[in-house]
Amino acid sequence: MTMLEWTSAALLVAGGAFFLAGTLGLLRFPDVYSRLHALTKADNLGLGFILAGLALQADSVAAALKFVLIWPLVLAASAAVSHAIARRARQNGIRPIQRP
Amino acid sequence: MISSALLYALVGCALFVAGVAGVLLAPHPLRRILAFNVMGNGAFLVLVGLAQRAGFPDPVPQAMVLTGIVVAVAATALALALARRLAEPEDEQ
Amino acid sequence: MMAFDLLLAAAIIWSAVRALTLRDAAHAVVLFIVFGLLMTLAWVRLDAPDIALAEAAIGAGLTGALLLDALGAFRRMPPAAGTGGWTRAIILAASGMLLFAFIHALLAMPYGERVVLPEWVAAQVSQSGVTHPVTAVLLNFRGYDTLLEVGVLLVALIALLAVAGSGNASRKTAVNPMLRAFASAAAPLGILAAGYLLWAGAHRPGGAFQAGAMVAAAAVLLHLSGRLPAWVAPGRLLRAGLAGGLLFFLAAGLFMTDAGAYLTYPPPSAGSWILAIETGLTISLGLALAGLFLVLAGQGRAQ
Amino acid sequence: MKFDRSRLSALLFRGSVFTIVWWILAEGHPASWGVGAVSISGALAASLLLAPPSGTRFSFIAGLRFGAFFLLESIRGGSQVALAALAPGRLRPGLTSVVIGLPDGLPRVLLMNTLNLLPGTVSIQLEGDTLWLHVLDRRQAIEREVAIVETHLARMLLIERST
Repeated sequence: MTMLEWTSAALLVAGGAFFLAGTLGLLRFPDVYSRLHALTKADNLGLGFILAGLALQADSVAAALKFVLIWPLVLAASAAVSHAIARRARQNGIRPIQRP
Repeated sequence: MISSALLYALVGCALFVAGVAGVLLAPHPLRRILAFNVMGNGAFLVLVGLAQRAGFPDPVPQAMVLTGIVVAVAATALALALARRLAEPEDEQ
Repeated sequence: MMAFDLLLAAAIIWSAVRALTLRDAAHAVVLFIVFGLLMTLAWVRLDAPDIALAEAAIGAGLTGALLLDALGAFRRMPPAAGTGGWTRAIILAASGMLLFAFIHALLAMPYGERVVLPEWVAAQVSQSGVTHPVTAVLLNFRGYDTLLEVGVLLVALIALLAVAGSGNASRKTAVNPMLRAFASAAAPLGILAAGYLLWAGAHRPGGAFQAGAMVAAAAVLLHLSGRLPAWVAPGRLLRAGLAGGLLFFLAAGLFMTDAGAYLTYPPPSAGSWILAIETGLTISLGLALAGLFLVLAGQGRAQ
Repeated sequence: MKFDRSRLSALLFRGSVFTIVWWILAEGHPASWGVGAVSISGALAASLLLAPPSGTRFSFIAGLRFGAFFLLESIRGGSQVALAALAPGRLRPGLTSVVIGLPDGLPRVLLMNTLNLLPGTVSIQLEGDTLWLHVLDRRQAIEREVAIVETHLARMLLIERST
């Protein structure tokens, strides 16, 4: 394996690890608001790593940029959606869990 | 040893039967619409999975399933509209 | 990879059964969307990226949006009487036998000596005007299937307009500024992506169906963010757009009856004909798919 | 429609963004530009219709600096959540509010978007100038972090700020 392939593989593994952590957070965090943190932050970072890893294996610059382009699009969608969920949850009177 | 395409065809059988049972057993119209969609997905999987069990992609059933998905969503929308009309009179009383 | 397939197969069956048995309707619908996304993965595993795209956008996305939108109307519905114990047991037993018969029939089916259909397609694809076999089947070899299928979609929309009646089309929820900004930025990119899918269909996964789904997704997003009203009665321009793609397809077919059959493209210009027909179809399919959602969204907002 | 300078620059800016996106999507295929031109025009028309140019100006250098800040912070945010997922008992989640100084419209939308993606904060609702946030750890210096993001955005969008 070349240096490039090693880097790509390392990035893909790191991305998978963050997705795993995000899913774990989704299951273990106490309320809907905290779970949104797990989805928007850990998964977005995981996706970023996976896209970077795949971009390194792409055949052309444009194909690599296509992977890179996915990141801001998903980020914008996930930020808007998590805001919409949090806003609706508050409107419906769901109180966040406060621990001292 | 079964190929993975055949495995998905078998999953399609299970989905189709689950859908049939759902349509017959569920009293709620929304649930019946869900069951009908599960049935359709099962049929799609059988169509493509069975054609590809030797391991080669087959564009003909794939194209048919592609049109099938569009017809399924049209049928779902129509079913929802009818079911919502059925639900209406009870609301007004 | 077989382990992955087995895991995915189990997850698909689990999510479908959960969607059909969960008590709460909202949970069931969410599980059904999960089921659609898992099906998308299954299509990828079956080397069917075209179906995967359509399943994600239409099977999980649009169907999911329709079902979620309908939840409000069904919550107030009193549950009908469930099936009695004995009938239930008989139906379940019969389903079990049906499943056994299906699986037995599938496994007993003989493998053919050769793979016939894919070979025929591969042999003729150079004559079809495109290089992507699925598009060649959809728009050339079995073009009339696609033609009729677009007709079915339009008939469904007309029936929907007739059934839905005139609800109060105004949606009385406060508009979320973040969603509004996101929709304003995402909808133009959706149009761009639709154009790309349309162009890509000639030689790689993509085509009018996926492009139309993109257009519909943009319309749904705009409606949800308060930028696009629900449909009560489509105006003249909208009707022209809806029917235009189908009419162009029909007319193109009339021009190409030379070889003795309807819709036989002359090979030298087949590529251009297919692109023109697909462009019309993208608009018609996109509007019709969007219409399915926008008509239902306008229904029964009277309360 | 009057064509003053800010409108023209918005048109050019969005047009070039869509052109670059098309080039990436079609992987620079020369035969794609026919369909591409139609799609780009369609996207441009939709964009101008949905979000009419408001004369927003933009500093490229500050934008790059914001991008670098954003990247580093997302790595910090992702790692924080990943660690918290391993030991959720240590979380101190809760609701908090901050007063924001950025003007209405695009700057605030960008701020809320950015905060959703940065460590420990999810924006919930804007009431007047008060932004309600959900935080993973109430011991965090939230106000200071929001102020840093505000400063970055203000520099990027060339906003003169009073606060």
